[in-house]
Amino acid sequence: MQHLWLIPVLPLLGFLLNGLFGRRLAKGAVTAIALGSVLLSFAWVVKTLVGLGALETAYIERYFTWFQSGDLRVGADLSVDRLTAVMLLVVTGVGSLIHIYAVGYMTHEGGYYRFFAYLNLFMFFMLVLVLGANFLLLFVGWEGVGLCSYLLIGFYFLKKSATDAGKKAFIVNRIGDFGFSLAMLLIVITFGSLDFGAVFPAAASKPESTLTLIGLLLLLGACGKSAQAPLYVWLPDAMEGPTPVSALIHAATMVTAGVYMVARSSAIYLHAHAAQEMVAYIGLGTAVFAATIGLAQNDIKKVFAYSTVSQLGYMFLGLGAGAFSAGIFHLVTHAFFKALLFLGAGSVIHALEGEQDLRHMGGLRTRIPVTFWTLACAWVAIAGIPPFAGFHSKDAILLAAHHHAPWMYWVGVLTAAMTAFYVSRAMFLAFFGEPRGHHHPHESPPVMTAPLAVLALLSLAGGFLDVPKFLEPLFPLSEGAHDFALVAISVVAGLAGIGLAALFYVVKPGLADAVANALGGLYTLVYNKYFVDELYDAAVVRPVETGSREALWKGVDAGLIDGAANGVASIARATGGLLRLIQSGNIRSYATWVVFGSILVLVAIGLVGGGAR
Amino acid sequence: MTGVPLSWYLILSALLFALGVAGFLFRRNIITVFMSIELMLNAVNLSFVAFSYQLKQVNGHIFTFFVMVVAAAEAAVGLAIILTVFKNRETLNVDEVNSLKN
Amino acid sequence: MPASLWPSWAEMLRFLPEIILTVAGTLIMMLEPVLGSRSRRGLGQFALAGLSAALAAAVVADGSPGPAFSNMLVVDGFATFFRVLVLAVGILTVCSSYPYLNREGASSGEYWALLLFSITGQCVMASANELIMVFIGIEISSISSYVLAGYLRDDKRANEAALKYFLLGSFATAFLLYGIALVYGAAKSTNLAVVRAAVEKGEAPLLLVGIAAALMFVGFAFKVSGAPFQMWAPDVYQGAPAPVSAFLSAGPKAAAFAVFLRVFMTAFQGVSDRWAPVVWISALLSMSIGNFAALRQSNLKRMLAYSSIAHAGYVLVAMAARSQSGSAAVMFYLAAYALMNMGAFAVVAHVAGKGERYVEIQDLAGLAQRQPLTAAALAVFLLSLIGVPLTGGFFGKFYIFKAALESRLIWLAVLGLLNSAVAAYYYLRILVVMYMEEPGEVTNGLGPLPLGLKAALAMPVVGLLVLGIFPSGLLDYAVKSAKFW
Amino acid sequence: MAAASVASALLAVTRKNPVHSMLWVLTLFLHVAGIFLLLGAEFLAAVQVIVYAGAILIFYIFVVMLLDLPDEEARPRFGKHWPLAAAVGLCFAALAWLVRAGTGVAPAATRLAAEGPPRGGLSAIGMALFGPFALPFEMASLLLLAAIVGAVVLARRRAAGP
Repeated sequence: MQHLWLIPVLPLLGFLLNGLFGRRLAKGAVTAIALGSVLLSFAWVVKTLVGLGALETAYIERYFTWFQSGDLRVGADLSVDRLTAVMLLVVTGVGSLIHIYAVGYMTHEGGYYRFFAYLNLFMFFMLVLVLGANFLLLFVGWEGVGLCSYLLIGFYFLKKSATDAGKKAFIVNRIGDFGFSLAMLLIVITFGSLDFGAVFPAAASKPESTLTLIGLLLLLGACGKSAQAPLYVWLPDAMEGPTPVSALIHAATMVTAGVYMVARSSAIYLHAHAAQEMVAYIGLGTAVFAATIGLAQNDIKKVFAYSTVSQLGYMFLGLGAGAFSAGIFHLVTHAFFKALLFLGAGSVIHALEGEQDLRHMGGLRTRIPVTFWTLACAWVAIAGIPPFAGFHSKDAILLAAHHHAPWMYWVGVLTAAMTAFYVSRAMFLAFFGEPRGHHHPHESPPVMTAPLAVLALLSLAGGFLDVPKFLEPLFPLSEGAHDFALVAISVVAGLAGIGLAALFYVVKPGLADAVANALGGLYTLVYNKYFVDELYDAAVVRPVETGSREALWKGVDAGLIDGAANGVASIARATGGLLRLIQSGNIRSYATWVVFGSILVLVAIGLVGGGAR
Repeated sequence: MTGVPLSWYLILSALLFALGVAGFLFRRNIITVFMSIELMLNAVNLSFVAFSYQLKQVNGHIFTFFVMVVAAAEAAVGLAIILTVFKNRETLNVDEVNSLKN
Repeated sequence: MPASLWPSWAEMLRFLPEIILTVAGTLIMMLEPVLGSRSRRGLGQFALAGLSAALAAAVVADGSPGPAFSNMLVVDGFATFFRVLVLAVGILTVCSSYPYLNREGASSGEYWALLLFSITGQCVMASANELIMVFIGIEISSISSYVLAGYLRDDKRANEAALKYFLLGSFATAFLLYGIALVYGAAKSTNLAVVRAAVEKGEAPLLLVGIAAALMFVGFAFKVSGAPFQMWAPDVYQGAPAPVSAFLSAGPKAAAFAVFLRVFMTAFQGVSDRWAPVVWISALLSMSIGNFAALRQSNLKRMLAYSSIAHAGYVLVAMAARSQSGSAAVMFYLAAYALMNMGAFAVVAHVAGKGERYVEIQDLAGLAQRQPLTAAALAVFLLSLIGVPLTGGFFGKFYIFKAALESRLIWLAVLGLLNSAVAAYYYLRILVVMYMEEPGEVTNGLGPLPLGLKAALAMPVVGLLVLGIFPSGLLDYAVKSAKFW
Repeated sequence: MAAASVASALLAVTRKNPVHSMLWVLTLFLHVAGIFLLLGAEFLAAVQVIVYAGAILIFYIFVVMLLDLPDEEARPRFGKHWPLAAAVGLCFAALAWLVRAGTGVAPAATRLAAEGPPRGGLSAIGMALFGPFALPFEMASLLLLAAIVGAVVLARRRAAGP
């Protein structure tokens, strides 16, 4: 026994202690509990992995039968294989660093204990998600992290935008969860089990149409959680939450759950070609789409948010192209450099006392040197400069894409150039040139910079962890040879992106505006994120809300006026009007409905059903 | 009367039931509305007795007996409820008892 | 006709819960005038004791299953399940009513007696094996409920609720009764087993059976507030006192589902091809009407009422599956649903204050800061209503949709899941108000949680978490007993 | 007698004055009692007359008199939905024919057997009530008890409360 259960339960204990008694505890005690539980959990992961050795096959611990109905047995089983091992190290490792950072970042915020309680709860669910040996446990973690994400986004509860962002995240994720739960039910029906160990080996013998349906539904779930098109809209708004939350949940761990789930279900996707192809298309589409939006954002966290969406798209591209290990590899390196980018951004924001607009920064290179140099490490890593972390993993994905379909490679390279451009743009605007704005920046305390330094090291050297090799027992390496030309092209693209950004924002600062003016409409379109939010608002949210409000709350007169003004709303009003007609409060009209309904039932059962026998 | 087919009784019963339903829908006085329900129950009783006669069983009679008991119980409770409504609202018009809606 | 008119001891044992409840209810009535005003307060505890004893008796009676009283009743796993469920609902109702009645200054022995009688009726419904018992059980339960809904007789809302409940309830019962009469005519008996045999052998005229099934469907669908017979529920739940609303949404509903299921899965099993599509449509309508109407409610009780219509829709989905796992899902879901709804209404009863002045969702603002434990309990109930894992509600939905898919009701399952995605939105609003807004006048002036309400919150929370983490026990029992001969 | 029942029912639901309606319902109940007699249900006929006509209707009339409202009569007696309600009523009348059709196909149901001994006698009902139907009988008493308690709770004055 390796007592795997300790790994998630330790943060849960932290949550319970801080959640129940945090209000009465001293700040130091809260910190000790929160940090201690996560660090212990990390230590336990390391100990377990050392104890388990090579892990050629999955190691499973069964605790009790969760429930049994008919032939379907679902146990509270945890399992570790190489994929889980990678995820565990990332989640607990990066998680620990971010926890440490948060101690410094949150010192002056209210609700300190509450924040750490939620953060620990998040760790618990994330670890359950990763460790679970069946789809149901995965789903428990899946829903749980969503809930915590929602709680943490809305943490600044006095900010209305934060509450709205939390709601948005929750609702979009419900759509994804709808797909996941349906897929799970289909798996039960098709395979008669939810255990990974039983489902995946049996996948080959099932009809491809069913597998494709399952794959597509799982993908819908993954799109919700991992912010892929068209369900990505919640992630940029989710940056309303505190920066450590953005780093931990919306960059390093939770949003990669979808990637993990698709990789975990690789057996299904390998037998469902249409679904896998769809994964690649969605990934590539999201990567390009989000990167273009990232080009024109002015909020430093928004830039990184769209960058996250775009990088997640890369991972899906890798998965869809059949290079599951490359996708996971990018997940790992991305966790390092994106967490670093966010934490660095947090440090910048902290230094500027809340300023997030890039246009009001500038010249910070000498004011906060530690933050600058660590961020620079993330910069070169995400831009794909060899030999840093991002280069290796992005390269693996691009090569697999080329092997899959060459045009995908070229789109991917274009995205890489854009990625390099927007990150460089953010860096140049923030750290180079003349200081804009009248702040007195101050460097962050060591408790914040130390995690930055560790992550910087990982961003630089993380590429040499040969994750694909490690995952080979699970995902056979694709045979694509290491084509030097292809590698060189992508590196050149990255360098070109940096160079262009340097030209625009350092050498000739006026040029950027000139180009933006020249592109006019296109720039506005990109700047406004293609008006996707507005579109959703106009097409879905507004009609439903106005419709039901008009119909249910206002009299006929007000409803008529608004209805005439808005054609869509009038349709919604008609349906709502039906409800008002039914629910008039008048007993006799209720009785009329009862009679009306019973006539229908009579006809349906008494007469129409007559032909059935 | 012995030659009267069962179906005639059933039609009579259905007609009375329909009249009860119509009364419930038509009338505005709560007490009359309530009385329409009694009418419906009586129609059902007629069916029971007719079936019982045809089947030469006593079960239908027993059922009718219980329906009558229930009718009496409903009358007691119903009229008590109507009294409290009247005390609070000074009206016996069903259409005016509609403050809870939407 | 039996040789002896006196029933055997085994039969008495099978009927023991009902006997205990009746005796307890009658004793309360007799004791009240005798006792002083001080010891009258103990009547609530007495009712609690009666319910607990009946619960124990129901469990004991499960040990000797079989029919009783000339096949009028049958005690099987199914009956025991629902008996225990309605008795548990009764216990929770007593716990939440006790402080409520004290606050309103309306405590009296009659309330407890009526509550016990109503539960007796529901126990009879759960074990009825004969349409005459179904009818009498429903009537005992309903007549007591009508009065309970209007118990606060000086409250205009409660009057209106009672009147609507009574008039429409009796109206629907008349349909049910007409259906029974036609069943009697068609199958020459009202015993469920005999009717089933007659229908399956084709001895009963099909048209008559169809019409009878339709009329009985109307009656039962009304009692479970399934569309299109749901209109009474929002008005009644809003107007009735909060603990009574809780009771109505759990006890009579669960018992009505029990007979609904038993009658349609036995007597009308032979014509299930005919009624299944109607249940299908009714399920979809209930879910949609309930959820979409609940979206824009600002009154907490009314919102919960619409949500209860939606939940009736989910249960109907499982019923439409017409399978053993479907029936088991109905049972499991009703148990989870009773717990979460009772709990949510108990919080409403607490926050509403004297005279139920504060029943808007907005009145919960900042509850998490003033009474974190109450808020946490409500959060558990709401998460369970949404169907988040690790709560009973999740497994309830899981089994329902699993059963639906097994019976190839794919579209119904898809639409149901979409509905439950919509539903998350309005439950979420309460969570937001509770956790993310500053305390308002109402939450600041909130008194401490009385002991009874503490119990009425703690028990469902524990129950839901147990059902969410160890659902096996209950589910095994449900699957085992969801057979009708 | 059937025609008289229908006519009185029709009158009962159309009369303006509630008291007049009551009297027509009384007529109806008496006619139904007559039909019961024809169908051999002597006991039920008696109960019908005593309980329905005697007790329940007197109760109704008592309440109507108690709450007598002079202005009630002046109002239109039908709601605005009455065409719909009429249509609905007609549909149910159609149901009547359905029931007839349903029984028409039943082989044994076309005609009532004339020679069968009337089973609705007092002794038969008594034996059944205290034999197989003892339990419903007991439960019915509980039902009545609940109704009495309920009526008392609702109708009693506030001052009687604790």
